[in-house]
Amino acid sequence: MSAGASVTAMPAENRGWQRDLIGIAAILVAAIAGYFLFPNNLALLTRMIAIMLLVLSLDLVTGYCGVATLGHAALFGSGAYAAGIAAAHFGITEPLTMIAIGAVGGALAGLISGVVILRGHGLAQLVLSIAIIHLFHEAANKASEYTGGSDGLSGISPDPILGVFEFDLWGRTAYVFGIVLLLLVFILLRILVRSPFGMLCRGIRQDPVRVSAMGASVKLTLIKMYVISGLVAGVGGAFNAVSTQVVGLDSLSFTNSAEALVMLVLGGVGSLYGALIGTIAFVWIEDLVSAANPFHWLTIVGALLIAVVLFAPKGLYGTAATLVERYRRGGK
Amino acid sequence: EVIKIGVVGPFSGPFAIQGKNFKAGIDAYIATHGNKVGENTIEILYRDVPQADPAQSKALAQELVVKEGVQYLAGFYFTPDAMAVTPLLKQANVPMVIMNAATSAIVTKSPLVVRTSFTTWQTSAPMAKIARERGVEKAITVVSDYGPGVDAENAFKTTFEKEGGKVVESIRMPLSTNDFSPVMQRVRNSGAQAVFAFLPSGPTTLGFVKAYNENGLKQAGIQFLAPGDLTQESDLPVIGDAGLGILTTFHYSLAHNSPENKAFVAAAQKAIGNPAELSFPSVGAYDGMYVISKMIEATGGKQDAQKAVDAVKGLTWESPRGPVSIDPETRHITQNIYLREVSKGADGVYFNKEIKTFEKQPDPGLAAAK
Amino acid sequence: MQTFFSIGVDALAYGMILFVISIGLSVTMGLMRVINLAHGAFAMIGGYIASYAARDLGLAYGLAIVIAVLGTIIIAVPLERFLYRRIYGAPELTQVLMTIGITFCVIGLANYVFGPTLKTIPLPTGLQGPVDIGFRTIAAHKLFAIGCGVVVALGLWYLIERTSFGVKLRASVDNTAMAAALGVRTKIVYAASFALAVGLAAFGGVIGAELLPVEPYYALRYMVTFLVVVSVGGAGSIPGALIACLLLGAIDTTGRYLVPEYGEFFFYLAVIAIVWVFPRGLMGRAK
Amino acid sequence: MSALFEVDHLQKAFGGLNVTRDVSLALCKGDRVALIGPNGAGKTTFVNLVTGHLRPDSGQVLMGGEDISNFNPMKRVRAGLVRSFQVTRLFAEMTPEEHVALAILQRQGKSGRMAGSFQAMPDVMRETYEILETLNLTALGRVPVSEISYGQQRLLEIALALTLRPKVLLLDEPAAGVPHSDTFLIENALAQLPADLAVLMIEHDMDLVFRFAKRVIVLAAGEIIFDGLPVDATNDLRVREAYLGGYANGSAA
Amino acid sequence: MAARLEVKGLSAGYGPTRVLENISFTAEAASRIAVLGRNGVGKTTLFATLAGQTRRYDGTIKLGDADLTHMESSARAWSGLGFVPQSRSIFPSLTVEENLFVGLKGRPRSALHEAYDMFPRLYERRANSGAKLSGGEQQMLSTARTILGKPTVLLLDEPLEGLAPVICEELMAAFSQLASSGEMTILLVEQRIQSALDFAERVIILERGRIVWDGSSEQLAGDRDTVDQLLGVASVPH
Ligand SMILES: Nc1ncnc2c1ncn2[C@@H]1O[C@H](COP(=O)(O)OP(=O)(O)OP(=O)(O)O)[C@@H](O)[C@H]1O
Ligand SMILES: Nc1ncnc2c1ncn2[C@@H]1O[C@H](COP(=O)(O)OP(=O)(O)OP(=O)(O)O)[C@@H](O)[C@H]1O
Ligand SMILES: CC(C)C[C@H](N)C(=O)O
Ligand SMILES: [Mg+2]
Ligand SMILES: [Mg+2]
Repeated sequence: MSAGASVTAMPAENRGWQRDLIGIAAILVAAIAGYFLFPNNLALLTRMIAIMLLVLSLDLVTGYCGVATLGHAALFGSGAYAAGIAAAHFGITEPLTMIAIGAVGGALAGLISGVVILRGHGLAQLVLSIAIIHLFHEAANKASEYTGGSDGLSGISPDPILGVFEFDLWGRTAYVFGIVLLLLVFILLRILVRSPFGMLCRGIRQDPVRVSAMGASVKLTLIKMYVISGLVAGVGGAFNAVSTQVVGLDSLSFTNSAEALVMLVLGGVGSLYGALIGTIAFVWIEDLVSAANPFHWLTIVGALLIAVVLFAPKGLYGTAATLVERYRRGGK
Repeated sequence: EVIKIGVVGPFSGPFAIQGKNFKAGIDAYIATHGNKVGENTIEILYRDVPQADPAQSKALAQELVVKEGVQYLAGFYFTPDAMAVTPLLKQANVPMVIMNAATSAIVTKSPLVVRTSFTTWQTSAPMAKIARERGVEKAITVVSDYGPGVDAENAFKTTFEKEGGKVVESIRMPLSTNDFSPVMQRVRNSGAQAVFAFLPSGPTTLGFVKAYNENGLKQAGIQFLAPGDLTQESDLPVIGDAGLGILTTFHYSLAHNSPENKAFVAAAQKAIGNPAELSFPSVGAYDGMYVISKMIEATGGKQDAQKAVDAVKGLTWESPRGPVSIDPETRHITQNIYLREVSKGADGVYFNKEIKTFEKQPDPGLAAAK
Repeated sequence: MQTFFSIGVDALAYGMILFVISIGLSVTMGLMRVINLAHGAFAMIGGYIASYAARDLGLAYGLAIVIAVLGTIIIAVPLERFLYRRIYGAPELTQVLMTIGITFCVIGLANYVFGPTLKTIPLPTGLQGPVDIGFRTIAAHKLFAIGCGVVVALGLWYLIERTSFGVKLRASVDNTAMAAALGVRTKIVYAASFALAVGLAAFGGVIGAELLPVEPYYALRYMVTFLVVVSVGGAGSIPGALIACLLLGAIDTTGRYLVPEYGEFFFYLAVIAIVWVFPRGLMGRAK
Repeated sequence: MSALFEVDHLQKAFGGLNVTRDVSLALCKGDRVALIGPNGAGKTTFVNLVTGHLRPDSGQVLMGGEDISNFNPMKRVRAGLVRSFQVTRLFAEMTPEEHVALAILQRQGKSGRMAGSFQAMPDVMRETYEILETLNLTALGRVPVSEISYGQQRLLEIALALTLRPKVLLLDEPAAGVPHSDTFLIENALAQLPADLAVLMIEHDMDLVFRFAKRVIVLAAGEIIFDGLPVDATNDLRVREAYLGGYANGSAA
Repeated sequence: MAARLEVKGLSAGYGPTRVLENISFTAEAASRIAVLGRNGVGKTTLFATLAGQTRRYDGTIKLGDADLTHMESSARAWSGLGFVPQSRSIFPSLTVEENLFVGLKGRPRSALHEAYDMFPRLYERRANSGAKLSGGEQQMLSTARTILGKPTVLLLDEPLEGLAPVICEELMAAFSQLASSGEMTILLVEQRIQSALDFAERVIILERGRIVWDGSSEQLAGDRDTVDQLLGVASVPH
């Protein structure tokens, strides 16, 4: 029997990895398609990548651990400012180093946020996250010496990547750089979420009491995840600083946090694909309708969000996945 | 040939009214001057950045340049949004005409930036002189705690103290403040004869002015001084009688008495639909269009950013706000700053009545920064 | 001492205004368990209606309030029927998405219909101007708001804790299916509570308009404030919300008086401190 | 025999209600004890106090002589004190396979691993299916818990407790909701437990209690009113009156 | 007064999963029926479907003269259907008294004493919040709450679970009393087969969502083979 079990286990195992390979391939294809289909709009796609990293990072704590937060931009913004300040004030303009500094900044912010936010439960948790983002925002505003305050931190001019690839007007370098970062992060996260640690986190989301009754530390696990999430968001923030060359207070704002949450839910929480798809859908639609009607596009976006809840309650990816699953089951 | 101009501004969200004023100014210009400059036809493309967001601003500007092929970038309500775009200009060979963003330093970020609005330093500093003239010895400043607020505070304080007055206290309050009673209590306790205030135009100014009255500051004879952001025309009907008598210094009042302004206001009111919504960003946009048209003339419609900018250095003209010129060195607009008093017309409409003029004011902010 | 009283009065007034505006949200979030981010939108709709009634039609203030409350409820009924009913009991994040969507729509429509300018609700002469309360003056409308807050707090507490409607509402929220199986007409109970919450929002929007003026972005601008107040109090608890409003009002006012430049820090650090001590809010209901 | 697990003068009151009054007891290796008593006697509260889910007003809990009164629930589990819940607490979206595997990984200290997957760990998979098999859950190994019936969830609850290889196992009504036809699965599982493990079971199914227990403790109104052999319990007047009622007559026969 | 329950061709389930297939039976007024079957055969689903809580694909449900088929859950309650679910479903944030109050279905408050008479323990804990009751107390509350509404047909899903033996006896006696006095028709799911057989006059056995046995309880008691096969070997004490 035990042998049989491990045999039946294998196909599922392989299927999982096959699906991942397909997923990664799909991202690559989409990236290449984006490059050639919208060669004139790479800046938008680049911005999308930075936001995707933020939303992925949010998914780690919200989707996988069930921590409700409206303050996740604190991690993203800290990464952005860390990289930006390093470049503007300390002359560290090598892009990869900037990304690394951003990741560290994000991780630190993740640690602080995690320790504070995890103290609360339910709505109180939400409030803590709101408090955190406002404190970070206000701190950045106050430290205008370093951050430029509300005028923004300018004067970031990153070197060519690896000393070869210059950042250009069309944003090609930034785009390719972003895609490479995104793929790397995505693969690592994929491994993370299916690891025992990822499973533990999912358990915590569903019943923390049960997890502690298994002898695992809920708090410690979540804080670890928060730090990882900070790394990811920090990379996103730093990438944003590198590609935009300006860091604004908005990167540390409540609005930014809330928007990231909306994108995540739109795509479907608790799945990395959902995070990606949600971001693409939201940013793309926003760009489309706001270019078409810069004055009243908010109404249309609002209506679309409502429609998603009505017709795709599990988010775009979540609902699609359910439909495919049902089709498969029915097909058998 | 069609020449495209990309305008970035807040057309939705909390600052939608300011973006709407950009459009009104631009529409007014086109309505009065036509959409042709020589052989060339002007086409405007609007892009929305609802709140300060440099990344989005940059992405949109890049898209405008690369995809839409605009020859001019214009608009920019918020400083960071403008800052984010400056690094693009040279490579894109595109000049940028700032129609609002009011931090002095922007023009130093690229030689291709021209500004037709104002700076907070420019509009705030004269108020210190007024205060001194009116016998104020001790003043208190109250500003929103962010870039423009700090600019206003510094501008007033520096000038006021240079003129021999004393700023007894400087209060910076968070942008999100809704209830101003405690602040007013402090102002009262400070013993100052006048309060100099800066808040961004919009909903909070209402609460601020009301709190000034309700906490008895007006009765106590503490003068209310501010740059014109506090009494932008579209907020006046709401502030109502509470605002009467407030003194502000600013570059533009809708009530400015000149034929150019009458024509402009008529056209802009028509463009915006509801006349009550018109306010100062419209004039920055209108003059911005004028500057751009001069640039197009000078380059004959060819894309040559440096030539275009050089062509308007020193340009002088009669704007709806009064006589103005572009400082050849800073590329910022030199203009009159007016002292105005909130008044009520015979028709019951509130307006900013110009009562004194400071002529040909440059931007003192850049000098101060050096 | 003088200062102390002065701050106290401001704090009380501000806290009560917060209470009147946010308490409806406490009902939706705590009792109906819907994260209703559109609460501000309903308050704003109330404000617009009142402004139209009082300013454009010249109706009396009291009448304008009544019309605003009823009007907002009427607008909310179809929303409840077709949108909210779909998200009762749904995951919180789904509710967030839906109600944010509604808020966006309302903002966009308000911008379209009324334009982006501020709207006033003219006060009757009795509520205008300052009132001398001995050691200082205070705006008459603030005293009025304090009064309204007290009345709303008492009325609501009675309704929810002491009436059979309150029991049925709480039962439906705890377990809709079981309440229905015991004969509670849960749909009606929900619709009525929703109407109550929306009516309170509208009422608060009108009463608080002097401090939080009505404009399209109102719907989002104050959302955070409402959320914080309600959650710190413990959603669904009337006394909790009241204490939270007074406490946070006091903290905010004191902070802005003593250290305005660090007002934001002061406020949010205090919020963190409170939640640190009460991780489920001051009077969080057991789940 | 030295006590493996000891509870000393435990007290707990909720408001005015004394739910646990000076309760002391000890378990030794290999003990099979049933804790019974009327509804609301304080049995679950006792478990909550002992496992750290509730804080006692006074009294101590000792494991192997060590005072664990100040440990949090997680640390107590690591010290070998494991419980099951009276009302199932499971991860609704996860499968029984994942539940058990997670518990195994946790026990082995591998649950913090950030790479790899339990399905690729043959030893974990083998043990997982051994345990599921014991409770007849193999067929449901990959069905989300939300889609299996309550009785089956109860069995999984037991499986989880067993997986952690406790030294002292506290079972709160393990058979409640499990059909009588399946209680033998629980008994089988218990029978396979290592002999040196101490088990304390709360249960209202007297058939199960009397088949399982070598010793019975009766709690009433927060106090221990009986501690002794099962046969003696059925003959104790207070126990019969407070708890067993007619059952004593039936089974004594 | 007790009413007749008539179920015809009922199929139901959860979303795409069909659990019940073509269930038909009639419960005569004031009868006592036990519904038995192994783990997961659909007993709970059957009751939940009758109460209007799961998706019905097909079939009709009639209670007395009323057609419940398309009624909402609350309307079924007003037509006389009472349901005590397996999960107890206490309202955790309500006190014991408030929990009972919900079950009153408009009867005067004074009727609460009926519940307290049945379970004195509840009276002692009446101001406690539902969440803080012991398991057995919750079971008592859940049962009492439904009975307070004076249903004409009562569905009991494992009402004895977690109750002390003394109380089980009293409770079963009370149920028998309610049925034989003609007040209620009672359908009972119970794991303690013996208690169920003692109580019921008729037994329905489910297997994979279908009725596979329907007859009197004496008949079943005599039929060891059926019992072993359908209910499992260990079900009746040997
Ligand atoms: N948190 C609490 N607050 C107040 N009273 C409580 C709390 N927890 C339990 N009680 C009360 O304490 C008593 C003991 O409860 P406990 O759950 O320990 O009983 P039990 O012996 O497990 O009963 P059962 O066999 O019915 O499960 C009950 O009367 C219950 O109502
Ligand atoms: N929410 C659900 N979604 C999908 N399937 C479900 C759901 N609830 C129950 N089922 C399935 O329906 C079947 C019948 O479950 P039900 O709870 O009715 O069984 P039962 O006879 O009451 O069992 P038990 O004696 O264990 O309570 C089970 O196989 C179960 O897996
Ligand atoms: C005061 C405002 C007109 C200034 C503008 N918000 C800026 O950022 O420059
Ligand atoms: Mg118990
Ligand atoms: Mg069942």
